[in-house]
Amino acid sequence: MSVLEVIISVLLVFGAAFVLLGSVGLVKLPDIYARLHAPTKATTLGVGALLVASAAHHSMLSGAPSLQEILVTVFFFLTAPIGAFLITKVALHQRLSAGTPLPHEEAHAQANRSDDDA
Amino acid sequence: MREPKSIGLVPRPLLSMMVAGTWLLANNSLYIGHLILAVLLGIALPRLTVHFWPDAPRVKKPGVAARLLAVFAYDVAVANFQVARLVLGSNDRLRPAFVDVPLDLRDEFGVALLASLVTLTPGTVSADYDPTLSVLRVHALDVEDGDALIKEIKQRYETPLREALGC
Amino acid sequence: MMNLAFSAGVGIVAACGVYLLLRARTYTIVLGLLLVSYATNLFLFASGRLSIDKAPIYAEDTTSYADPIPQALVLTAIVIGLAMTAFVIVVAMIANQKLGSDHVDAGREDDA
Amino acid sequence: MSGMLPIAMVVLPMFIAAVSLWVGARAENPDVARDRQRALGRFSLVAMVPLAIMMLQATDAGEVAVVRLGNWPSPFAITLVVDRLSALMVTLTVVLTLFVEWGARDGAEAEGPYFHPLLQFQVMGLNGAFMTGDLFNLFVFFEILLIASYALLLFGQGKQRLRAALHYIVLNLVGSCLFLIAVGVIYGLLGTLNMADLAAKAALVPAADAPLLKAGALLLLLVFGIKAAIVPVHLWLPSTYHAAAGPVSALFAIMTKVGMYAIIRVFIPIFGPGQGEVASVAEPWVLPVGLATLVVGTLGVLAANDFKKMLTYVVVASVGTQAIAVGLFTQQGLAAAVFYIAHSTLLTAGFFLLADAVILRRGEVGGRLSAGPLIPSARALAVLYLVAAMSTVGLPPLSGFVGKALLLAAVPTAWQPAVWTVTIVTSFVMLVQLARIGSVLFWNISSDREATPEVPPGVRSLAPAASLLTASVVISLFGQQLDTFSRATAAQIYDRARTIERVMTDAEPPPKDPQKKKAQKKAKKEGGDA
Amino acid sequence: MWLVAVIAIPILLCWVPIWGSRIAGRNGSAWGAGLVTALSMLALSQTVQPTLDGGMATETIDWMPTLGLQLAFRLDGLALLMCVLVLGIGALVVLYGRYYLDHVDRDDRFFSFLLLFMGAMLGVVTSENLLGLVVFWELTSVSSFLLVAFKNDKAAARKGARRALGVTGLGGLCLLAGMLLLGEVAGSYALTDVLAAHDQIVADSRYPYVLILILLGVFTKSAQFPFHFWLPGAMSAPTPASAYLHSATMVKAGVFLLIRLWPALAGTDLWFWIVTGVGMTTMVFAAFVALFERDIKGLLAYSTISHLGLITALAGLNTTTAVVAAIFHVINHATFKASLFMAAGIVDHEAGTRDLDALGGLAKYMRSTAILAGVAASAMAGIPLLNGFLSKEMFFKEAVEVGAVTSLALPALATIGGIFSVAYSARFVWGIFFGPETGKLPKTPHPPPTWMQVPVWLLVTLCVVVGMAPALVIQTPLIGIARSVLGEATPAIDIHVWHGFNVPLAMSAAAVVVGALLFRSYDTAAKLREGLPRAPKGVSLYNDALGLAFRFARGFTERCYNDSLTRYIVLVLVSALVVGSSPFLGDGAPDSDMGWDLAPLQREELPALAFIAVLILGAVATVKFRSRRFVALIVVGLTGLGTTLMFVEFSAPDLALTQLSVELATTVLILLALFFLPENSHPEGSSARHGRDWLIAGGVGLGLTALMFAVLSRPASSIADYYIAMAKPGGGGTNIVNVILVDFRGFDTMGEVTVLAVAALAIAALLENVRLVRRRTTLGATVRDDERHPFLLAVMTRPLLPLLLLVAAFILLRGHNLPGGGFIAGLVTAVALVLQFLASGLRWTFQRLDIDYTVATALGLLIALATGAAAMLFGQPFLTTAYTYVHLGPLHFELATAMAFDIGVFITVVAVLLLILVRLGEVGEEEGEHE
Amino acid sequence: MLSIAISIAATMIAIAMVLSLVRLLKGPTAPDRVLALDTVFVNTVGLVLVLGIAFETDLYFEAVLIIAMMGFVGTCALAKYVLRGDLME
Ligand code: NA
Ligand code: NA
Repeated sequence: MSVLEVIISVLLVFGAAFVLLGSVGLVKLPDIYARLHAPTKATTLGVGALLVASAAHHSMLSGAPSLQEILVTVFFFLTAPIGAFLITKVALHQRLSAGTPLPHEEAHAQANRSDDDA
Repeated sequence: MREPKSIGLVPRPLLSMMVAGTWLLANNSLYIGHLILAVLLGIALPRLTVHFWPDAPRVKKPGVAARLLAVFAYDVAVANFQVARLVLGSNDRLRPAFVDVPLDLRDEFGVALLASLVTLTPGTVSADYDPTLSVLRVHALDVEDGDALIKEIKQRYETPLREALGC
Repeated sequence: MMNLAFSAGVGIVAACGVYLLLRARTYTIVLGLLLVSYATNLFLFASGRLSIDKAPIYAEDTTSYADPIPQALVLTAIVIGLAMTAFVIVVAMIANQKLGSDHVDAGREDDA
Repeated sequence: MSGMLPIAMVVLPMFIAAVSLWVGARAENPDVARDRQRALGRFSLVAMVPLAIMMLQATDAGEVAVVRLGNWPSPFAITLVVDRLSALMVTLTVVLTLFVEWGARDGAEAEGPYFHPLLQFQVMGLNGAFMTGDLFNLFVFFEILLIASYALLLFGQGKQRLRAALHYIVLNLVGSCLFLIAVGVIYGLLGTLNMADLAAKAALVPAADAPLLKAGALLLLLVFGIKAAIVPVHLWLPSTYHAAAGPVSALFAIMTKVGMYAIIRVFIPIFGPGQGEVASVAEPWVLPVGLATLVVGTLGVLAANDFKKMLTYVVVASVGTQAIAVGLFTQQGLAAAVFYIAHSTLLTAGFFLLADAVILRRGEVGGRLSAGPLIPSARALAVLYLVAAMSTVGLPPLSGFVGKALLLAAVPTAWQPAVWTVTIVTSFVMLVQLARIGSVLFWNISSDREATPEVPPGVRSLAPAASLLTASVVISLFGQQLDTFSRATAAQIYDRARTIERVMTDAEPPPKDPQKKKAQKKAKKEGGDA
Repeated sequence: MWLVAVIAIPILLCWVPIWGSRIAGRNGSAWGAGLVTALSMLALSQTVQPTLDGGMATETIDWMPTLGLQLAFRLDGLALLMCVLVLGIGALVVLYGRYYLDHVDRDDRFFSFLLLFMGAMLGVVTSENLLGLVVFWELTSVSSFLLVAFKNDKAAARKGARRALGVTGLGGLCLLAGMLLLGEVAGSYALTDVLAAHDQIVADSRYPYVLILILLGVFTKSAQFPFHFWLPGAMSAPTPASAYLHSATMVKAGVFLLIRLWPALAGTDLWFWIVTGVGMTTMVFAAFVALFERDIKGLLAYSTISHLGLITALAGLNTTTAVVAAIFHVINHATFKASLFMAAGIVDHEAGTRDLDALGGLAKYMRSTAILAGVAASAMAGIPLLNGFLSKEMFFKEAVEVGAVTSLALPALATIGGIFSVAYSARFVWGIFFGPETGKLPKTPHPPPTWMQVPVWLLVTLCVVVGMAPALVIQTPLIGIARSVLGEATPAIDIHVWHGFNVPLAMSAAAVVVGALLFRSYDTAAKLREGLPRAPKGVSLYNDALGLAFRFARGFTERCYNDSLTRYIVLVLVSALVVGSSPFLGDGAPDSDMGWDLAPLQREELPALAFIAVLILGAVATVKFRSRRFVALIVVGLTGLGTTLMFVEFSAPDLALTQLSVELATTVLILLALFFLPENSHPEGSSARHGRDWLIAGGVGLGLTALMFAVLSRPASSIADYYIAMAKPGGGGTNIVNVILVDFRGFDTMGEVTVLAVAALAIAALLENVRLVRRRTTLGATVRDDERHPFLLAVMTRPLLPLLLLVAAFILLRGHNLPGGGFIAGLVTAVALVLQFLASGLRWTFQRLDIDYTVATALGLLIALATGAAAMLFGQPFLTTAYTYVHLGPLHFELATAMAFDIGVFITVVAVLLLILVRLGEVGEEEGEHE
Repeated sequence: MLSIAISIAATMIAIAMVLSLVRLLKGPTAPDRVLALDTVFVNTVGLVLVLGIAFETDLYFEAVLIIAMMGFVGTCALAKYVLRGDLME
């Protein structure tokens, strides 16, 4: 059992834990705006850790540094905010309640029903 | 709306380097064939996509940028433990709020980067941006003092970002 | 047991797809077709049997591979399915507008 | 026959289609685009006719062309196998399409955007389906010809057409899924896709696998039954054919034949008589449903109160007749089926074009069977109608009679009571109804109805319909030639062993330039070493 | 080829009258017809000698020898007789018709049809081949249909013609079947062989079927009970046609065939009972009906039926002398009935009506016609010194002489027929020419044109000559004719006007006397008849039967084809269940040693379970959320993801990539369309339907599960090993799936990109003129968000583009060796570009991506094609690939033509997807945005 | 040790996936579901990565790439639909 293997194991468990955390938040938090935080941050980080673990593992197997997973990590960090941004926008557009007053917007949509989708 | 002006061989040197580097990363190889392909793609892809991104910012101060990156990395780690705390704690302890951050940054791409940073860092998510008023709306999970939050965002991210991009 | 579970999965997806196909609305029919084609593709795929960790990528030291033929067939089938789905969606959309209803059976437009 | 010929029948239309897309997109306006596309399309069709006939001649001399695509050995390559049946079907396809394209010129409605490229793709799909020797490749060509037919069907849109198209498409998609499932079962048990190889392996299947393989085969039969419009999965046909524009319905005359062709291809050599545990899988089904199809189609003919609608049921009935002939599962029956397929393809197409011409001229009455106006070119139309109707009913001396006589003569004693009774009664009903319809269309003139004022000029526009209907006379005149060919075709299909040997083991034709061949081999060998 | 010419001339020259009328009007038409008839006669005269010498001429044209269908002709005595009748009376009818048809302006076609009919009829009577005979037989039906319907502006004419065609056509079909069977039984379709095979035929178990089928043809054609009803209906034909078809020729085809096949089929009890039974019934019944007809043509029609019955009865008697009598009566009936029809036509022509109630006293206006009709009618009644008497006498004789069982019935019936015959003949002559003038005539009668009477004269003269000097005129030819039918068995016959006092004479006398009395007391008889219960009329039975069939067909068809897609699908699925399960029922029932694979789960199989759960969850959720369309779309994506995961788990990386990319493309497509569809589905139908649907769905699911599990439980063996072994050395790639796609089975791939391209074209064509109004609302909000292009999305996707294209390039270039390839790369590229459309809109992206997608599609297809075709330049089959390893210093890489093929695929996929998505994206327009 | 870590990680991600699916099915709002679907995709990436480590293969890399990409674009499309209805105006 090499040091690398230990590192990989730790990264795996750490990453998976954060992935789990993200989903727990997704289920547990009270409203869409709050829920959004969990997967956007925790899951992204968790998967990031898993990617590093994977890269390390492949490096270990091939004996040379394997870095292709970094590409995916970059991609996640670039795209997670876009997704979060859009989803918040959607929630605001639908005037979903937030546990805090929604920002006032003059010409905005009137929610045409309760917090439930079509 | 093809721009009449010549776009040159390497219109986006940074992008070209990133593309070439990414290619090598993705292929996990420094074999000469891949090097050649990396160069070819590094030239071709930016040229092909230059019109989609005509006013790309250039990093003026790489040092500032690097420092910002380090701060960001640290914040991401912190952010997650904070989220862990909030998620695993009681929902009643949350103090969510929408906060409007007035920006000095005008460059579209700069704002976009800022918004992304804000999202990935502790307790905040970018929710909307009004380009006419130059205001970034942020949703925060646990806000004690809205103004402090605004200040922190501006200081911690906006200022260095403006510096790095020179705008 | 895994074979049985897989088979059941295919069967259940197909059953759901069939049920949706019989709901007589263009939209549910599109959904039903999607589900049925998932089931079909999985079926065709599994005709080469199920094998784990035996991707058909040739390597010197590998001796055992998954059957690549059904994979190639399914790939073709998926792409053809995409073409067909696209077409059926467009026809459904126009039909909905021209017929004033998305009910697919003649004389039942009023149900819409 | 050179391997070029079969390939050309697929590649040429595809090439022309692609080029005409290009040319069309580069044209300055739609009219120019259409003119160029039409010219290209016509060139392709005209060029394919002699090629098809060359294929027909070569196969008639007993040759079976086997093209192993990619130069891989059988059963690993996809093969094109061109025997008499394939050559005949391809010839029918190109001849039919040529006339349909000719006939489509007057119906501006049919000539929608991309009409000509789509027609080429349609031909490509049909030709490929008729030549391929690979079960999955058959699926692919089915899809090509189907998607092209969807597009052609929808030209001009309109409510009825949209709904019919939607039904047709969804039903065929369900059919395609069944096809794939059947392929899955068959591949799962036999482990191959080449039809000759399947035939060889199916004969050896162990008893434990037999029911499973039979289930797969029968699902395939159902799929082909849908395409062929055999009862009870025929319901889609009348509304679809009725909704299509005239020339398109004419083109569809070949569509049901694809299903019938596939039944012949799969259920005689692969799951046919003498195939061990899976012998004669389809035998209990095809003949009975064929009889039912004939009856149901004829009932439709009797019920129709619209000219074109009636024709759609004629198609169903004709499918029934073919299914009966195929369903006898004897060489003689198959020969009759082949004859009938050739006859009914051209006849049906001609009849549809004729119907289009009549309906176009009858003003607001259209195809409805009520008193109509005195239409221009009535005499010519009536003569054509008489020919078409006589041949449809099976009255001598036209091809329909010969076809029916061949079928009746092919029926073995055990089936004679059922088949003969049904054939006679249905022919009688058709006779009654076609006489009624003809007399309404051409004789029941109401002075207060007006013919369509601006009808495409005169008798000349009837030439495509007339040519197709003349084929009925020609087929009858040269009936012996076609019958000899059909019998040889049937014998060839039933001679499973020879086909298997030809496809699986026959050496490739010697290369024209041995030098190049060697170079190629060397390259491959080197690849192996590297 | 003179014999062939006899038949071919009228058929092939049938256009001459039309041509003649163009040149010389009405005369030209008739002259044309006459000329053609004369030509045919000339041809006949050239070939008649052997027949006259007691032999026959035969000629054959090969048509379909393998089927046994030949155009073979023989001119024996019987055939010659019929030819003479057909041509002779034909010529007379042409002459008559020239004058009769003056008020019909389309007589050019009339004579053409007549010639066509003449040829067909000549074919029937001279056929040596059974099937050839059927051909001509049916042609007489068709050409007579055209003649009967000649006055097609009248509904009655159309109906009558259709009925005639229907009945005789049905008979023709039966005859075809009968002939086929007869040929099968006799071992040959050549008449000569068949006639020689009597014993073999009669002994065959299929003899009854042969007989019944052929007799159906005979009886329908010769209007025998119960198929007689079409003939009166056919009286709407122009009278020349009736004179020709319904007296001398077409209706004789049936009895001709009886006589023709007599040597082969007769001589059995079955023959006797059916043929004589039907003949006698017809004779009596039709004579009875004729008596009460008001329409003179109707009267003649029923009289014809009756006389045909007489001939039929004779043919059924199984004695050779009866056959001779039958032949004789064929001749006699032809002469007197043709002349009577012509006379009736003259009356109709001159008086304007055919109604016996209106007619009367016409002798005053047309003396010669009256005389002629009187003589002919007397012949019909069987008055001595006329030909009708002679053959009727022979009939009576045969009736008396036939077996013991029927010794009373037959003579009695024959006499009764004779009585009616005398009565209606009298009524015909009296009612038209001598009875009181009614004053109800539509126009004042004039004597007919002289030439119109000439044919009648000729025919009546024949009646008289034969009647007065039979031994001199007819005996020898009749024996000759009979010999051609009966051969050695021909009886010695002796035809004389006077045979001395005997039973037949008594019967004749009784018939005349009682018939005359019956005529005298016609009014009483008519009243009596009114009182009789009416038997259902044939016509109405036929009409009712057809009506019933119509109604049934309508009902069935309406119920069957209700344009319900749901029904189509149900039928397909139920059929699939039925055929799919059939092999497992009965013998095929699965037994214990099916080898079901129930091995316990392995550790590495556990993820599969989770993925299967995702799959199932997605499917079930799709059903649950089906009416909430947006949600349904999201959860159906879950199934797609589940499918992808199955591919990941079960070693199909290429499939996983493809499935997921396609999944996304589909989602985008559906979203594009969903905006123009209702957001929610409305409530669905009854719970009964749900039950049915679940039953079917469950059946399909269960069936598929069983099928899948069974397949998975069987040992596998496939040809895959070859591909695995050859992918690298033969195809130059390590990704075996990709090598299969671009090399081993590249033809499939070419087809598949074609499908994509056609779908795109089809969609483009479909959407060309379609503009759909955008909704104002979105899901869950009353307005659409005012930001068209959400800020972060729009800005950040721009730098993403090169990254995503890089991914595409990565997948494309490595695809030959690692998971990936042209398809997936194409999908990824398209998705990358679609992201730009999503983020920044169509217009913005178009300005930066100025590509004609149609051209690009064509380009992609052409590249793929060209790579495939390139091999052919080197004499290799289409799609043969080649590859080589290039070594340039430190640089060594592989060049494979398959890569070029894959690039063609790549380009097509990108172009097609963009074409579809963009066209769909362009469909929407704001309200009131019409250009 | 690695194999234990793999089992633990796989189990945790599987649980995460179940939770995400719960949110997906529960909703209650459209953005909730879109977010949940997005998360499911990311969870999937995690699972596939763990699988790749377990099977000691790098053949799953492309799958990871594509799942990530398609998950993102899918989220964008769904969100755009709710916001504007027309995806590509
Ligand atoms: Na699909
Ligand atoms: Na190939």
